Amino acid sequence: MSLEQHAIIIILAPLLGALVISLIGGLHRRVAYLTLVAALAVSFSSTIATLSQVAARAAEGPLHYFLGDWQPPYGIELVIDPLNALVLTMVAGVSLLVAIYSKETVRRESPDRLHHYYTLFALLVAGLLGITATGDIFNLYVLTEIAALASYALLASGRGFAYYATFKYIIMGTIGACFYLLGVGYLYIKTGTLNMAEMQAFMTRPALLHSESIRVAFILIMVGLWIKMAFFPLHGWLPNAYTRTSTTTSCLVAPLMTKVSVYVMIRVMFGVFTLPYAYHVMGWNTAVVWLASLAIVAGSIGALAQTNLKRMLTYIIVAEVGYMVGGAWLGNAAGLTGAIYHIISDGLMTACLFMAVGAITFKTGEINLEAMRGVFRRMPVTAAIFVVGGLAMIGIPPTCGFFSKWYLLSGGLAAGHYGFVVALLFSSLVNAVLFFRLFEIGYYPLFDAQSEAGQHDKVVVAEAPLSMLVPMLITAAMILVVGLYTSRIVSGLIEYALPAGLKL
Amino acid sequence: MKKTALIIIAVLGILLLRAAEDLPSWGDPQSPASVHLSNYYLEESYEETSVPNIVTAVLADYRSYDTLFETVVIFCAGITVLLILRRTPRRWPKVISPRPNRPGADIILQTAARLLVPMMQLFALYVVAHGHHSPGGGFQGGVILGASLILLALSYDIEMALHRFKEKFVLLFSAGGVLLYAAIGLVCLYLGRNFLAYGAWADLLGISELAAHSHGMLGVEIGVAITVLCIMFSLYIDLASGGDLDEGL
Amino acid sequence: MMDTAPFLAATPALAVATSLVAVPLIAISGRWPNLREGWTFLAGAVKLLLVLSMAGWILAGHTHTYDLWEVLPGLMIRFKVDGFGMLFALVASPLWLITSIYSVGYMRSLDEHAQTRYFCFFAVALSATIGVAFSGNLFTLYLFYEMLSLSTYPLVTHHQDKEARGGGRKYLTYLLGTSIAFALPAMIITYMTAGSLEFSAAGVFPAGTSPAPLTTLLLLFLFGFAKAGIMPFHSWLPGAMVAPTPVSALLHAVAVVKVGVFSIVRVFTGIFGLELLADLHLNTLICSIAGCTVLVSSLMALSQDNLKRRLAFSTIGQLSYIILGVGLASKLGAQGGMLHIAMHAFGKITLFFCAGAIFVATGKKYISEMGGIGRQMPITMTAFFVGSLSVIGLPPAGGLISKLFMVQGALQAELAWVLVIYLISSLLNAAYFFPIVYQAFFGSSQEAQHQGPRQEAPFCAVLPPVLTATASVVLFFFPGIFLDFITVFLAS
Amino acid sequence: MEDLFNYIIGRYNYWAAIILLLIGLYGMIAKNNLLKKVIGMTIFQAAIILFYVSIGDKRGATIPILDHGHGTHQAIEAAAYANPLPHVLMLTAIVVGVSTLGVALAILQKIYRVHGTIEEDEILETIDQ
Repeated sequence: MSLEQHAIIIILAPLLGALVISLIGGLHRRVAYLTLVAALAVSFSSTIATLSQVAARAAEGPLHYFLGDWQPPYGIELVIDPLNALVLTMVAGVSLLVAIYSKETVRRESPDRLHHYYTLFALLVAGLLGITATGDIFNLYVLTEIAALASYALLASGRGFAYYATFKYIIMGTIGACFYLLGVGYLYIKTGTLNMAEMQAFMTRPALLHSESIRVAFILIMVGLWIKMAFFPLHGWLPNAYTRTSTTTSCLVAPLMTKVSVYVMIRVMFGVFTLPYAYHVMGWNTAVVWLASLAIVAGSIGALAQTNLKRMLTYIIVAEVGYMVGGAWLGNAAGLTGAIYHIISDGLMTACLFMAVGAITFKTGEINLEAMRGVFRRMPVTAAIFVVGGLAMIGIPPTCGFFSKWYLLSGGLAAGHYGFVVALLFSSLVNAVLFFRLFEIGYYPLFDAQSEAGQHDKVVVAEAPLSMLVPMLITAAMILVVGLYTSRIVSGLIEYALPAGLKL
Repeated sequence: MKKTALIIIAVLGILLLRAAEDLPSWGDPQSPASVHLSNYYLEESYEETSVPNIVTAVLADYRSYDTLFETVVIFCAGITVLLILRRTPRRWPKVISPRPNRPGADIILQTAARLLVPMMQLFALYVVAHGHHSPGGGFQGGVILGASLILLALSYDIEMALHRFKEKFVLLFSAGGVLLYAAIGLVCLYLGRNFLAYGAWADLLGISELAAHSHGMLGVEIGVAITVLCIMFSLYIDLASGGDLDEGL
Repeated sequence: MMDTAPFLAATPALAVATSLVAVPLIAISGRWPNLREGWTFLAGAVKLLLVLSMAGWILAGHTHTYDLWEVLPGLMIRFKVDGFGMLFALVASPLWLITSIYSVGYMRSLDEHAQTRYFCFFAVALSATIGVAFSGNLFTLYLFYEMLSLSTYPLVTHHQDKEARGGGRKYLTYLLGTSIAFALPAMIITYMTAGSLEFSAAGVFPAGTSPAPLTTLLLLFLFGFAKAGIMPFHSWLPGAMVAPTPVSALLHAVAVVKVGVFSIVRVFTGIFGLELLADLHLNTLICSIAGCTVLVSSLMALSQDNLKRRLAFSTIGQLSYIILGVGLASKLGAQGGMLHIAMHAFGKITLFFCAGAIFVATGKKYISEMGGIGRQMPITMTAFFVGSLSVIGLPPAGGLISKLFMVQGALQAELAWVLVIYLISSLLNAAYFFPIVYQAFFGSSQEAQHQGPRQEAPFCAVLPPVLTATASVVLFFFPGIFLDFITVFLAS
Repeated sequence: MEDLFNYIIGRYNYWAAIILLLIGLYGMIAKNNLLKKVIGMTIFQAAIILFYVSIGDKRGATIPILDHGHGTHQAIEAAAYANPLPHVLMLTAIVVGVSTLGVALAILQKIYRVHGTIEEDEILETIDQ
């Protein structure tokens, strides 16, 4: 396969995987599982190939892939620049790991209809990768809907109360998507094109720069995306939807969906609209950053109040969305770098934590804080992975969480936005409290009323199965590796991803 | 909740009304939307694809990638509903009986449906096959095909319809339709062109590139029609019976 | 001008890594305690040798820099060995060896649980300490600083009971909280205004930086490195005394607290520069904060009955001595402050060792129970006496030397009121140490039932305090061992 | 006055779309019955589809299907045909709307089975218990 085709293989591999699973996956669950893993592995290797290609020619501009050989703006194109090459790699990598991880959990949680579950799994990944790769603003909508539909089904697989939570998500998600679609409609009326790059080129015309309808389009698209990414105060649907669902789904959806929405926001701000438009014409920076600060504080406080491990993590996601939105709106290079870097690092951290919690739940059958009791003895490897994820969330060097905080804080300080800085520090401290509370519960086996000193030596080590441990270990290792390679990632990729006019 | 909703729609309404001032008036031939891409498609598409129905040309060729995923959306919805509603194995065995005289069975209705279904299906095939020359296409044809089956299920019952078109095949064909679409694109990839560049079929079929575009579109539309047919039917039987696939409504 | 160094370029990194390498070895040999402790000793010895191999080169006035990795664009994980770092490494690495001996005696006598975990994290903590000592820039320092906070948490909470839990919580809340809330933003602000985090004698701030933000930064750093125990962020230190005694000894007399002080001194000397501190009269600010801590903590020490807690409050005071000394921003003061890191380390670790030995031998924790104990444990209590002399600053123990320098430094900096602090606090030191010693030897013990025969702790627990007490005395006569490094450092 | 009249008449496609859209959105947010929310959702989507399709209209233009034999011989007059693109786009949006509706209805059936009601406040009560 020639090198240029990698761009489309990234998306086609999971798509074809989904079709094949739905055709032959019913034969045996192993077939479904292996097909999924194989498809995602192909996709992931293609993202790696594209990433290295993009990195090699970062200064020359993005890679273009014309679908059907039609020149844009008449046809649809994929545009792979350093920004989305990174996000693609993260999405494909995390979903591959979750796919490997899912072997036992899916078997337990959806034993019947397993191949349908995997079909939707693959479709969700295809949708997310497609969203990230596309250079066409309407195509993005279509792919968003694929991802959304697949995620509805996956989230509903939690049964019971999950259905109501999913229903809320459907309503919110549809409002978000429709706002986006309406915004695209306004943009199309005013520009006559659907290609992002061309739209951006038109956007410098003074007639459009101060047009009321373009402004409304921007607002609609932003609000739509904020609903999709659960940005405060539009976050109400997320904790329920992500908590009630099955382990596998939350492992897949939690790290990826919000991050991809954040990516889309950044893409729209600087790839459809222009830097001066997003920052100066709208003049929203301060307000949005304040909102982001509130999101961080609200998410952190919400997390503190939870006794359900997964729900606690979902509130952390709400806070993390605040990090990224705030970073993107700070209006300086450091903040945006932090936001982009945080997409990657938060994807990894969230995946790591959700998988670790999933493994603990898998073994203990509990999801409350008490599930952690004595976990350092019972499941030492899982516990160690959880610690890595937790430390990254707190922002301890050299995990990647530290470096995103570094850039976000630099951005906040450079912009003089001290509210955001304080919110970031506050959430770091809250995360420290949250995670060390958990570490503590896991570390002290002796507080059980019945168990006495000395008895803790008898605890049987009962680790999660290998198919869960390996992906978790890789994720935890990636947290450290990405942290240590920050310099390369920033100077080799993110620097080129920043819009002209913002330079580190 | 009601107050919040009113505030939200008031704010949104004001925003949208203000924005409308700025938009071109209805039917304005000079609005940007109607001159840039639109004119290109109107003027060039016949030259480039040899398909007179420009909507089809844009749908199935210029924006074929979109349409592929549109089909995937349908497919995805079908699987989603299946995953949510269907329960296997059934909790209790169904007593299978022909039940010709079940309450509500209407001889007039059933006879009319029997007569109508083949006509509908024939027309649907025409809509699919003639979609690039006249209004129509895969989605439209597929929906009519699906409707014919739904009519069968409505006038008789779901079991009868399923007897004619087994659920196993429903699933098989729904994936098969998307696969057909993707395969047409993949062959182009295999032949060294970009994904969905139908021109690549020219050598394979021994026809001109223009004709290849037209044929490619036809193939794609057939794939779409198959998927839409299956999923429409599947959505109906699942929703109407709550996933039990018994008599339904 | 520079000759090639007579050791591998990566030696500082290797010295840091040695004990990290030992961690998995210790972990897998958990079932054979002798082999396990063998690794500890081996790693300690190798580390000490690596540190020593660089000592001569440093004494000759050179420094050595080694870049390990570029983490952020333009920001390295950089090791730099200079006189001050060397001084600290030379204090920490031999004391690790001695503490390891002591740990063996202590842990085995008390039959503590989870000894493998204990030795593993001990090794990690030592790596972090040496990492701090050899940090070439503030970023690297922060990295190892956090590593130390985290790796000592399992040590502090070793007993895994309710008390340990409380102490551990406090420990992390203070250390992690302050480092995230104060030190991290301070570091980022510094990087943004100065564009560099490299330590240099002249400081990193460009001339003409306005004093108000500098003062804020200084305060952020001062409180951000809460390991130094500056009030009001000191209360983790007495809380952390729930740890097993060897941990308290090494970590809370040497490693953890000294890392805090070391970090602050590094910021004074490397980020601000002593001249800048003096020019902006920031030294007055530092001295008042540190002076308050010295006095208050000494008063609080008086009222403690738990021996380890009394020692802990004493430590808080002594740490502020060091900050006070360097904060004077005069040459002699800095010399004295830095020297006090070493002097206090040897003195205080002796005291902790003795407290642990008493606990091992008799199970006593409270001073009020210790009447007459000197007759039971004469060796231990003699060492204790020497240690307290050193901390009070009386001959023939090393503490006197550093105190003298600091007093001169105060005069040199023309801050005479600081003298008063030194005077009062020395008296207070004497007031809380001498009664213990007096009671131990001459006290008519009310608990005469313990008037048994001599009842020393096991050899492994007695040897270390004797060694460190001897070292304290030796340092009185040969302060040059450490003073030369400081001279070299301040001369550069 | 005439200007205003022209303005209102000239854009009535927008007014219709906006009103429908607001009705739909109100239903989605304010209605207590989940099925009504779904109905609101479809109205909302229909409004957007209407909006798009109305963009494609051009005064005096016919549907964008070329006469046979016409296109090959003489130049195609772009102004004579309506804009095809919005139709293409809306075909997708319709499909998406149908799919979402199907999924929402399926979920709704499940909700009814789990909670025994589709009134939101009653569902919340059962969850709280």
